[in-house]
Amino acid sequence: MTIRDARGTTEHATAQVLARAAGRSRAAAARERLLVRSGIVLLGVALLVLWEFGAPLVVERRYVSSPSEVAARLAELVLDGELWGHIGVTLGEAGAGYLIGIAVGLAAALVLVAVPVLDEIAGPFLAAFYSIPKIALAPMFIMWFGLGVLPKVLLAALMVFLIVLANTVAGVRGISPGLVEVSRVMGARGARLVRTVVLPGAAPAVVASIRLTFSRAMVGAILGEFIAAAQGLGFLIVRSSRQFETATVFAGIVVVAVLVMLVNAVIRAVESRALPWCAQRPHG
Amino acid sequence: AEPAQEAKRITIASAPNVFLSALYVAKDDGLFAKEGLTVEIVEVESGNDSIAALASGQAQYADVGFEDLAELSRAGDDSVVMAHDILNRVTLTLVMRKEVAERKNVTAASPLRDRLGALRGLKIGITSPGSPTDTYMRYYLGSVGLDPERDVELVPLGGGSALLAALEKGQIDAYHLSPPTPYVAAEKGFGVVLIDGPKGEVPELDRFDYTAWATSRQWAGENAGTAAAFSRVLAQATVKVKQQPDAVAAQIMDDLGSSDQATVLRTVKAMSSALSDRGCFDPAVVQRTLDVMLRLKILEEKADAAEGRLWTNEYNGC
Amino acid sequence: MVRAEAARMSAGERVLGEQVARHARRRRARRAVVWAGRIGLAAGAVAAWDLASGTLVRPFFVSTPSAVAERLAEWAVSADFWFHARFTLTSTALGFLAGALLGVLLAWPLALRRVAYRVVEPYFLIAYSVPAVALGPVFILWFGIGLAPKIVLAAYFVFFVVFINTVEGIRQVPQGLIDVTRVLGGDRWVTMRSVLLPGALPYVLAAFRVTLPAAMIGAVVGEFIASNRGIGYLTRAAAGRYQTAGVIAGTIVLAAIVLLLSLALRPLSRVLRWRPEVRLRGEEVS
Amino acid sequence: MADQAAAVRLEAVYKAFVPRGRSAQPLLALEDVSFDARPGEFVSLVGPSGCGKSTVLNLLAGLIQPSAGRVVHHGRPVTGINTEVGYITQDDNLLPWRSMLRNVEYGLELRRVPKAERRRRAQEFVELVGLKGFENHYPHELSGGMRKRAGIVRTLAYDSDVVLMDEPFGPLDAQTRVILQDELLKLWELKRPTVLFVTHDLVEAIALSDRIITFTCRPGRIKREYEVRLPRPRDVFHIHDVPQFRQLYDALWDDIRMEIAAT
Amino acid sequence: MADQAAAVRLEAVYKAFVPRGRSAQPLLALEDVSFDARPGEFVSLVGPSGCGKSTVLNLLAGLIQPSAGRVVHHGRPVTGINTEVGYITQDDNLLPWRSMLRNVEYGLELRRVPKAERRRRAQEFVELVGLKGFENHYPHELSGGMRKRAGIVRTLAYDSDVVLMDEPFGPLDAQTRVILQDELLKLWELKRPTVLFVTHDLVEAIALSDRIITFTCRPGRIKREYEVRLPRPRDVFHIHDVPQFRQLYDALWDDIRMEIAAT
Ligand SMILES: Nc1ncnc2c1ncn2[C@@H]1O[C@H](COP(=O)(O)OP(=O)(O)OP(=O)(O)O)[C@@H](O)[C@H]1O
Ligand SMILES: Nc1ncnc2c1ncn2[C@@H]1O[C@H](COP(=O)(O)OP(=O)(O)OP(=O)(O)O)[C@@H](O)[C@H]1O
Ligand SMILES: [Mg+2]
Ligand SMILES: [Mg+2]
Repeated sequence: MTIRDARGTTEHATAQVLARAAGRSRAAAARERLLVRSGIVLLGVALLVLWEFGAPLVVERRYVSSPSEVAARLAELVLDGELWGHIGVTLGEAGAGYLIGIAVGLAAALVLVAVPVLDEIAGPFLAAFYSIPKIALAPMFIMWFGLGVLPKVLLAALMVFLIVLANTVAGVRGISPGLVEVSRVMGARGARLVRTVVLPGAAPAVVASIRLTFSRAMVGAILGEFIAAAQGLGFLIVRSSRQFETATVFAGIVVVAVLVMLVNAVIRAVESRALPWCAQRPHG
Repeated sequence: AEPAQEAKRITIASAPNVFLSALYVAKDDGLFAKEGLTVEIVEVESGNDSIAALASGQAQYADVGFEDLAELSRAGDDSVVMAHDILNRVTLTLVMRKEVAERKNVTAASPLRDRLGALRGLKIGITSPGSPTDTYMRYYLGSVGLDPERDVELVPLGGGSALLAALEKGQIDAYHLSPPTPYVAAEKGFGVVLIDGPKGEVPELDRFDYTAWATSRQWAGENAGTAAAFSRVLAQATVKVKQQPDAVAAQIMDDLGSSDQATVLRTVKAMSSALSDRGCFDPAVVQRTLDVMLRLKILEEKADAAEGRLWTNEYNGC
Repeated sequence: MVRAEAARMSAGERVLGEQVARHARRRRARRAVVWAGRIGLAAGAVAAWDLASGTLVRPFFVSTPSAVAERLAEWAVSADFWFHARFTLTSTALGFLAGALLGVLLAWPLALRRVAYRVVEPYFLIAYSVPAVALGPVFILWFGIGLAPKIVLAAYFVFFVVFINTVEGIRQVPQGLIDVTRVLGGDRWVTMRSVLLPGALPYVLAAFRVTLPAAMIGAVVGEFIASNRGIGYLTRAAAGRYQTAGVIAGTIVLAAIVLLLSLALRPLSRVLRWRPEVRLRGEEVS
Repeated sequence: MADQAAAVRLEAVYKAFVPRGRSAQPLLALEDVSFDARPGEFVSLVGPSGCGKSTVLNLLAGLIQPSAGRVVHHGRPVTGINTEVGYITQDDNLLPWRSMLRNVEYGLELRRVPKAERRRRAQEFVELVGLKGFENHYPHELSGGMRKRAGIVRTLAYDSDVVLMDEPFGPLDAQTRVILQDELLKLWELKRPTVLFVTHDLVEAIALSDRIITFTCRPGRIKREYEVRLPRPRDVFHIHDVPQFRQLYDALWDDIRMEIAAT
Repeated sequence: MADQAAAVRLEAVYKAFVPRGRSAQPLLALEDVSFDARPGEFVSLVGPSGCGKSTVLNLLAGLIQPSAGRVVHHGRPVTGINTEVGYITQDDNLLPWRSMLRNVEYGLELRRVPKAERRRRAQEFVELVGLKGFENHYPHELSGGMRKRAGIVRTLAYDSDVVLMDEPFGPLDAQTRVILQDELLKLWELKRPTVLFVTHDLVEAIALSDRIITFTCRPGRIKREYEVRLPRPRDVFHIHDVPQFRQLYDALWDDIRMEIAAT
């Protein structure tokens, strides 16, 4: 019945094949890395050059500023120490609102998940609330909550709250029912069930939304500062923008973007340490 | 209340403006500190926000017009009162794009009616709906028989620099605002000043309480000493503004967020004639202001001009 | 035997009938609770608002439900209001179209070229984290004061979400489907048309749904910055004249428009009949 | 049949489902199902897809309630979640955020077994199924077979006297399956709990069970019961060779084929 | 071995994979694999998970290229996508947005068969496997077995003379499996294409094949080849009863068990 027993191969050929494949793949990876990196640098340089030298050909310099001016302005702001005050104020407002928004969003989500009827009742109201342009609320917030940090914190919190709420509810709903059922049969109930299954199960969705919403919190705080403020990045931006100091406007925007990306990176780092089990997910 | 227990912190809601020079000077020269006051200026987007800030008790002072107060009062809210006069005439300065003015064949020397009549069919910039730039423009237009809704287009653009830039780029044909930006347009050569506000060219709008410091009635009542000190300091600083325009111009550059000292100086000089000396309200002028406002339809119904209603001299030591 | 069979059948049917009735009862009870809750919540909120206004809070701050309702009624019959509404809708629609089109068209070539995508990705992230509102006044200079800046802002709010979701949609098409198509003899073009396009469609549509409100928000932001038309302008004008009722009414109208627009987009999902459950991704995450 | 000593018993159980969608039809999943399992007995349930086998296990676990009839566990009717049974579902349902060892401990933890004790017991079971060395791996870092093993010992670790298993080896390849069957029998011999085992694999059912119950297609009714009188311990690797195997297999297969043909 | 008439042939093929991550080690999936399949032959590939069976099929389909050695189809080396073979993958890979019938037509459509003709042929095959009445259902509305059937006839509908099948019945339950095996054999008898059939199920391999090739564990090498000299047409339902079955099964199982033990 057996025709053939093919055993024994040349170790040499095998080693050669492996080495060649590894070499080819390493070379391809290196080529791609090089391409990507040089591409990023080239594109960046090209954009800056275009802005510096190309834009003035089309629009007046003072309306678009230029990278060199922005850099100079940024350096100035850093050197005279003015920037730190603005950053501190805005980060404080956005941070406080962010934390409040997350806490309230999580708590509300747990209530809605625990009592599904409430979720159904609240659904249309939340949808309507979600679709209100927050910029329309900003002036009223100033009226209701004053000129201090409170309206900015609340605006930031509001921007965060709904998104965290929606994502947490979706995250909890997304927990495989089998996981919950098995845990319940094993004896998990109430707070234990929440602690051992519901919270960790929803964590990836929640953390992702938390990471994404920091930029929203910043926008909330900045919106508030647009309407009334004595300090803060939003104040800096809007003030210079009213004076058409475009370089300062861009300097402020650069700072905001950098802050958002920094906080993002920090949360991502914390996330990969705190939730190692979803490290494998490409988009988690 | 005992003066010692009175609040010493004052929050002011305002947008940067040359006619507030006294405030900047007082702050910069430490005049407030000498009285034991701490003053914080919160920049607001528009006059509406200042009124809201006052009414909600978040700010103690804001620079507003009588029409704002009258409207608020009409809405059933009497919590705000004028406490210190700032300007005795409307300083709004009308500037038009040069080629438009040439096309319309008007100059600063043309009769007032012609200058206003030239606005027909133009795109006119205002800061925001309901602001003085809006309401007084509507008066100008009405006074020469133009319909603000049909004969022109009013475009809210937010603030002075936006108006200036929009004028330069030809996105609007004219706008009016307190100096300096209208002067800048003229200096740069693309604008023609048709009505120089600080000079009081419009008779109806001269001897007219255009802007004053309003405060919360209740707060001022409870902190009469502080309120009086605030007025005192402002009056003192106003003297410096009028007597040493050069020094003041250099001093307030930062507060205005401006870097053009020559224009600021020119503006300070121009404005000083319109500034109230001691912040005192003249009952006759208030009466006239309210009457004119009613006639110009800036007010919708008659307002009570009696002291204690919309205004008070209680803290001005007049 | 036959009788026993008949008896058992009827037992089964009886149980089924009972269960169905029980379920129907429960569903009715639940619907009643939900609607009672919704109506109660809405009525309670309005009542609390009405009570508080004038007692706890000055009407200047929160207006009153009746004043807001009155204002809405006034608007409903005023040609002026509809003119403003049309303006906002126009800039929303044009901005949405521009942003969505650009997002889809740009995503397509980039999703298929990994290196190119990785090169531009960081720049998109940077642009995406710029608070667009911050650019406000500068926008006037760049795009003027007419329809253009509103369209640009609306498109800006739409573009990134559509772009990212389209790329994601193209990428998640299972390699297996592509391989099978190629072995069956499909070339690049066929693969694109028959596999990638329909496969990415749910994601693209999801992005459309989330970004429609975003487009309106962008348009309204534009109107807030500089405009003499649109619902955003109406709201701001009301604020300028201390008419809190108008501000609240304007806000309500904006929210209503968004809800109506989302409803209007719903038929789009009929294209996705082939999906077991039309639950579009990214719906909540934006 | 009304054996008082039965570990679990279904008495004339009916179960109807009314699906959510508007257009969906209500359906009868189980009709007049009665059977019991003696303590220590290994009972397999086989039948075509959708005939209600999982529904039986869910009833016993108390996850759903019968529309009519009674579900009894050790003489007491099951009315809520039945935490006294162990339930091994088709999906392994390991908690993805716990390491393998902590997953195995999970049941003990929920039963408030002290930390040291539960670690000891979990470790013991982990070694028993050859998972030593993978204690700190997360589920996604384990192969399918390893996850199955972990899921099984997680449930066996807390000594329920009734264990429900729903196609536990369903998605595994044929070879791994047989190896796990062998391991399962060895674990079962340790304490001899009552096992209700759902499977589609007739060979598996014969290799493991004392008794096999076949189900008809929807609505699920009991079609027949078979005693499997093969000596224990059994050699699952050579179960084909056992003389009775063929006969039993054909009988079961005829049952099932008839049901499939009927649909 | 260098049989010129072979339908497909692998000649000393090596295939190495280099995973993406920086630290990842390259792995040898296939080592010195040579075999061929005669026209009309039904060849099964069996072996433990991860031994490179799918890799062999991917090489033949031209989806990947060998690291060394040659892959030959009808005497011509395969260098790009090989559109002359039919490939039935483990996942059914039906296009979810096409109705069942339009999925079956897909291959014909890509081969530019005129509309009427392809509709007719698709319809014929659909009826052959008892899917009539479900033509307009979308894949998600079909059961697992129905989807498998659709996937298989999609490929068979366009008459490739070489068909690659990768665990086509993998996730199905045991009963549906046997029924589909039977259907597959009947379809195969119609045109007798060359079939390369990957499976884990030894019974299935024996029931279907003319020849069975077993693979060693990583790196995948050919371990042994078995001729299955059972008469055709075969009765897959009673394959256990055939005398040679037991012996062949045990031999295969020993091969596989050794390989599993080795990992
Ligand atoms: N929660 C539910 N709602 C509605 N129908 C259900 C529900 N659970 C099960 N069913 C239906 O009841 C029938 C029996 O389902 P069950 O899962 O018990 O079958 P099964 O024998 O386990 O099938 P399989 O072998 O495929 O796992 C099926 O038709 C199923 O669709
Ligand atoms: N594209 C790839 N990149 C890296 N490794 C791969 C790739 N494809 C396959 N492999 C590896 O090659 C080996 C053989 O894979 P292959 O899929 O051919 O195995 P198989 O025999 O089909 O296994 P199974 O029975 O589980 O389907 C595995 O170890 C697998 O991880
Ligand atoms: Mg089941
Ligand atoms: Mg495979």
